[in-house]
Amino acid sequence: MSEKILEIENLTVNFDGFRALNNLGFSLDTGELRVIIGPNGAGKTTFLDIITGKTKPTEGQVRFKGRNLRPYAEYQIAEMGIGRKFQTPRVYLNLSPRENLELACNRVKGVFSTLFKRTPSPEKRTVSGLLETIGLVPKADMKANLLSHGEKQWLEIGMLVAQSPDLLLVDEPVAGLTDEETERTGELLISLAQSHSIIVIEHDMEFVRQIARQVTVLHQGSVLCEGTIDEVQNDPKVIEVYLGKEEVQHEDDMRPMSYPVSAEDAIVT
Amino acid sequence: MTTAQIERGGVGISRKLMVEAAIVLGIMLFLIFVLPLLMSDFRLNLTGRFLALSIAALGIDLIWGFTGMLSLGHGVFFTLGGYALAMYLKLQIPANASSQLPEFMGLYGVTELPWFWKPFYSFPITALMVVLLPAIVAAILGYLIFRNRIRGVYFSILTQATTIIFFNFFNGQQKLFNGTNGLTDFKTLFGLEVSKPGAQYVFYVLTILFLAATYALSRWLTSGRFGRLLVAIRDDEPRVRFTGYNPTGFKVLVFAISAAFAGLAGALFTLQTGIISPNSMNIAFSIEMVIWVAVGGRATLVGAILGTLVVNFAKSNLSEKFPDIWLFFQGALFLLVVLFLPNGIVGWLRDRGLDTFQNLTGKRKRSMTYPSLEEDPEVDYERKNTGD
Amino acid sequence: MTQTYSTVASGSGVAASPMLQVTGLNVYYGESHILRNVDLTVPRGEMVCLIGRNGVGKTTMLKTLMGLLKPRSGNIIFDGQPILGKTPDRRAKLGIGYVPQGREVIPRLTVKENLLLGYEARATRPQNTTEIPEEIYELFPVLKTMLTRMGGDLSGGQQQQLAIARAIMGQPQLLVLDEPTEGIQPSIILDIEAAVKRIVATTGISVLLVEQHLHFVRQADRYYAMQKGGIVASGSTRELSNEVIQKFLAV
Amino acid sequence: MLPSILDGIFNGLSIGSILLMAALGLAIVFGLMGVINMAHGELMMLGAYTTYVVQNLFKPLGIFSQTYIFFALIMAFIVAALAGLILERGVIRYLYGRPLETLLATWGVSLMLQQFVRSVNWVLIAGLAIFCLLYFGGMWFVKKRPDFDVIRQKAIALLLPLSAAVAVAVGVFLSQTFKSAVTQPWFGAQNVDVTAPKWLQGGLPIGNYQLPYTRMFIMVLTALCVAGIYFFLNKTAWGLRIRSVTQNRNMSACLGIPTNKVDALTFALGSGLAGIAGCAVSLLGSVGPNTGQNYIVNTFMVVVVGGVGKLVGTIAGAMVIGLIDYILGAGILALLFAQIPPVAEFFTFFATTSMAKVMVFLLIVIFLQYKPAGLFPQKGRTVDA
Repeated sequence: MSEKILEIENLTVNFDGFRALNNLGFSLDTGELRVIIGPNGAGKTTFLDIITGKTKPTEGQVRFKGRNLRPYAEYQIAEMGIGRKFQTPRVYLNLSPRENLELACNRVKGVFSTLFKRTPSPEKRTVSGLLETIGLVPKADMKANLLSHGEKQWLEIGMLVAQSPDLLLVDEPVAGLTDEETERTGELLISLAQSHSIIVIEHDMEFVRQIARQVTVLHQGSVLCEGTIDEVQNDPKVIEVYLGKEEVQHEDDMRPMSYPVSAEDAIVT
Repeated sequence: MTTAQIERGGVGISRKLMVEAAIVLGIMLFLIFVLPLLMSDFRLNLTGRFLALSIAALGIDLIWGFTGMLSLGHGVFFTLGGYALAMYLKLQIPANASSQLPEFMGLYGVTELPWFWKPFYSFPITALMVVLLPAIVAAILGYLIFRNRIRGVYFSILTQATTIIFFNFFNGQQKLFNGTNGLTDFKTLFGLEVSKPGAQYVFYVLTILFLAATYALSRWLTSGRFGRLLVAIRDDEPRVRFTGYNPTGFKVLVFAISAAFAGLAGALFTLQTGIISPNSMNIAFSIEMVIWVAVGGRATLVGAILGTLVVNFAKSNLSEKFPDIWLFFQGALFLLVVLFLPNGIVGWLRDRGLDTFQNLTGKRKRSMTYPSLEEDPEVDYERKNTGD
Repeated sequence: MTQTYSTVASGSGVAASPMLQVTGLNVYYGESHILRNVDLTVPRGEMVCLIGRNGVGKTTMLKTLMGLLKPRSGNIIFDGQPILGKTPDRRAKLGIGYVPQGREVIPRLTVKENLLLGYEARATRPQNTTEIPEEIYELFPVLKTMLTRMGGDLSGGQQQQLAIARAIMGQPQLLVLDEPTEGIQPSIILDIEAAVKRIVATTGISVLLVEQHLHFVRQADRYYAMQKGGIVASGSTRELSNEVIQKFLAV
Repeated sequence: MLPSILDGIFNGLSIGSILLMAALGLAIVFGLMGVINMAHGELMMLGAYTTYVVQNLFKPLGIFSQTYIFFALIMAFIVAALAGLILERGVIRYLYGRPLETLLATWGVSLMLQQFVRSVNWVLIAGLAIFCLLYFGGMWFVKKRPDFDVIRQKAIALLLPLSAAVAVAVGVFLSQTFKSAVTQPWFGAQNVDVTAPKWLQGGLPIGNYQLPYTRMFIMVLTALCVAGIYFFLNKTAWGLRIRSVTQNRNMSACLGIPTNKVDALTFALGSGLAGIAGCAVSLLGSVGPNTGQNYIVNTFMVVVVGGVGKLVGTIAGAMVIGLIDYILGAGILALLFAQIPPVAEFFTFFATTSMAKVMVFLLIVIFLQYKPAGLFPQKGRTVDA
């Protein structure tokens, strides 16, 4: 169980001098559900880009099931068993949910097998089952661009599952969803976690509390801290990153801090 | 139309397919047996030519309409197919003729048949070359372009440059291909005199059969999983990659198939016009092909055929009556279609038809998410940043 | 210094009306409802802070204010006149100075050129358009030393100062700041806070601030708390209780 | 050997500078706005025809007529820039962000422009003028009404056919009253000839070769244009605005830059440069309605090789292509490798103008395998085509 599915060492990514990730270390156990939080610009999306092969690291390496991912292209990494859900749902809008799922479900992704083989019946059954899980049976055969935002989010999660990866990367699955949808998404992810390793990136703290066992906080391209949700919430470093120097605990100190430049100096008229 | 209806092996679906096949068969029978009674030989020949062109339009539709790659180089593939057949025809020299070479070679002092003409003595090889030659050229070119993830307008520009290159090449090689004049003055095919009405009727029927076959092939390609993957590549290529497919192979294959269609069209067209020259490789012709599809409605196979026929009949009528200002019409057609009829005739009919239907049944028109998503800055940003 | 900003003090339009008034704003991305019935007011000469966690719609609110997004319903009144029909550049010329999230410094223009772009928002461009007023350097001394460097080569903190300076160059009546402290070292955060305070004190302009950094939030006069696209609490920042902070801001 | 290499370099650079001249406007429009303008060649053609007209107007001026070229340059710029402005306002601005559609639409425009120069006559001009006057004048009038938004559709539905009908009627009337005096096409489908001014005829003799003055003139003109563009983009307020909008459109708008005006100006500038290029190529040979078509693909290749968005890329791309093109086409390589027969034979095969183009294209495709984004790829945010 404690076998690592994903190990990241000394990961650094430079974009034209800007360090999106800085000497980042990270590892994920097989079967773990991990939530990553962090302020905007902390490098969360770059982190996913690196794992999925969209961006290549400047330094350091990513090992998935013990294999270094650097030489592989996106589609090869996807075939090795890493699935990604994007921040804004990216489903194929001119295809129906069923077709979307069937494409993701396809096991042999070569040109000719896609062309000549009909969808085998086990895959059809998987797709039907998934449609039920994500609640899209009534809309299974209408174009995906007619789905609501929440339904698209779910469809993309469904596509991810259809791909049956070992590791799921889920970027903000509840952005733009209603409370009810958010909660159902949480349940879905928890049930998925029984058979998959999952990394979720999320802002919605209530949602994080619902699903999280372990939380990693990213800040300025590095891991700031790691732990359970309670540990993280009480970590002074995290509070500082999110709220600034003034700590919430200091209930008495409600006055603004004095400036290094005194007010008299600053206001020259 | 075609992508929406997917065979799922159910009874209802296969009945739909039967109906469609019946309709296609009906149209074919009408074209083969009834139309010749209604038209003069000249008009019938025109119809045959346009039907041949619509085979090329089907190819354009496959790569542009379904896969989203705008090729401006299909004139090349069209002409290659035409030349392949024309070379066979030029080698049908009566045994008693003074020279056993195509006559133009004599003019340029060629004494021995160039090596690459020799395979074209054989009809099976020729028939194969008509489709294989353009397909191979397209596959090589496509592979070199797609593997570097060059796409969008860059692909269009490179295909356009290809037309110029082939145009220059064929124009410059008088000894090999008779240069600007092209290959013409065909005599016989299987003992049939090519220019006689009887032979032309045979070619006309042949064109219809091939059109039906390519239609069926396109229909098969664009239904199943393969077709859905093409649409997926058009809608969001990076996403396809993250799902575990390598789009390059798919794009190369579909580009090659569409080139083969163009080659076939070129061969049939050459049979019916009696000439093939580098002129059909000029840029204008290749872009015209695209506009046929745009007028008919991209991503609808029927639209590609319909558009070809509509535009070409309009062209032959208008350019007869107003030869001076045909280009004005054509230019305006481009503008109007792009600005006001982005889904073409078939798309417009479909959308309007759906609206009317929904109005009748009292349903409100569904709001479309697709265009608004296009404007969505987040999606746009993500597309840009995850798109290579 | 006062001379430079003197146009602001008198103001224009109806003096009694607030600087900015947003009513019943609803914004969608595609089908997803991002802002729900947002009401918000920025009184003249006050600093108003919009708080809430990431992804609750604060940035969407500011983008709609600038005209980068179109609301489905609602109204925005700036300085007494409705601005929904206006393009972003018209809004800027009316006196909204926008410092967006991520700074959006133009990467391949020099710092000086970036600053000069600030003049674009002025209704009448000053005579000498290639000089940067000294006040800008007083606010952000660091900029003076790097005028010839490319905007994209600056550090995050320097870019932020540049972006604020650029907005100030246009002599806005309302300064809109989107997370000016995000991803910036604490020492520079203090510089930026000081500069914003100084701008407010010297020019009397109004500020609409989106912020998560509590210390900065405290500098504002009023706050609005946002959750799931709607305003869920508001009041004076003096009354900003820990309960509210825990609920809407804390991790 | 040495003179032939010198000759190669001079001619290559001269071909390159014509390419550069033609590609400059295209690169600005494509690089800065992401718009593929297939009508760019036709804008060049307009410039060339303008040169022809100006030349004819100057003919009666005797000795003074030899200076027509300078006026022609200015007029060519203005005419092409105006045409570009109309094109941008009328068509392209509705198609931003849809490059493939822009490509097809501008191709339509290019066909119309070709036909326009073939059939332009007084009747056509009068008809167009009357139509514009009535339709746009009418719309301007209607726009003043407070309920404009409500009646807009109706106003268009009424004004459009009405003005068209009046214009056609006037056209018919004119052509029947004045007959061929007004129906005679100005240029017709035939090519027209621009003769270079006397002081540009001939050339500078160097050894056995002559450097034609016209080509030197074009090289100087190109250098001036590049310098001018560089100055405009880097030293003027509008240049700053253009650069800003190119790099970040939304933020530029939020800073108060009128992006619509910047788009229109950029496009007009690019088109104006096409006009100057047209004026330049008219010195090299006769011009016809199809002149533009001969340049369009080559200029696109320059942009593809050079990379998008950088002036230096366009310059390098044009010069490299020009040099290789000439060196191959003139058979210089075949001479160099004369000792090695198979190689020499290979290069001899490509030693014609058209075959050299074949080789250049092959080289470009090979080059793109290593540098898909061109010689000078842009870093960071780019125009995602």
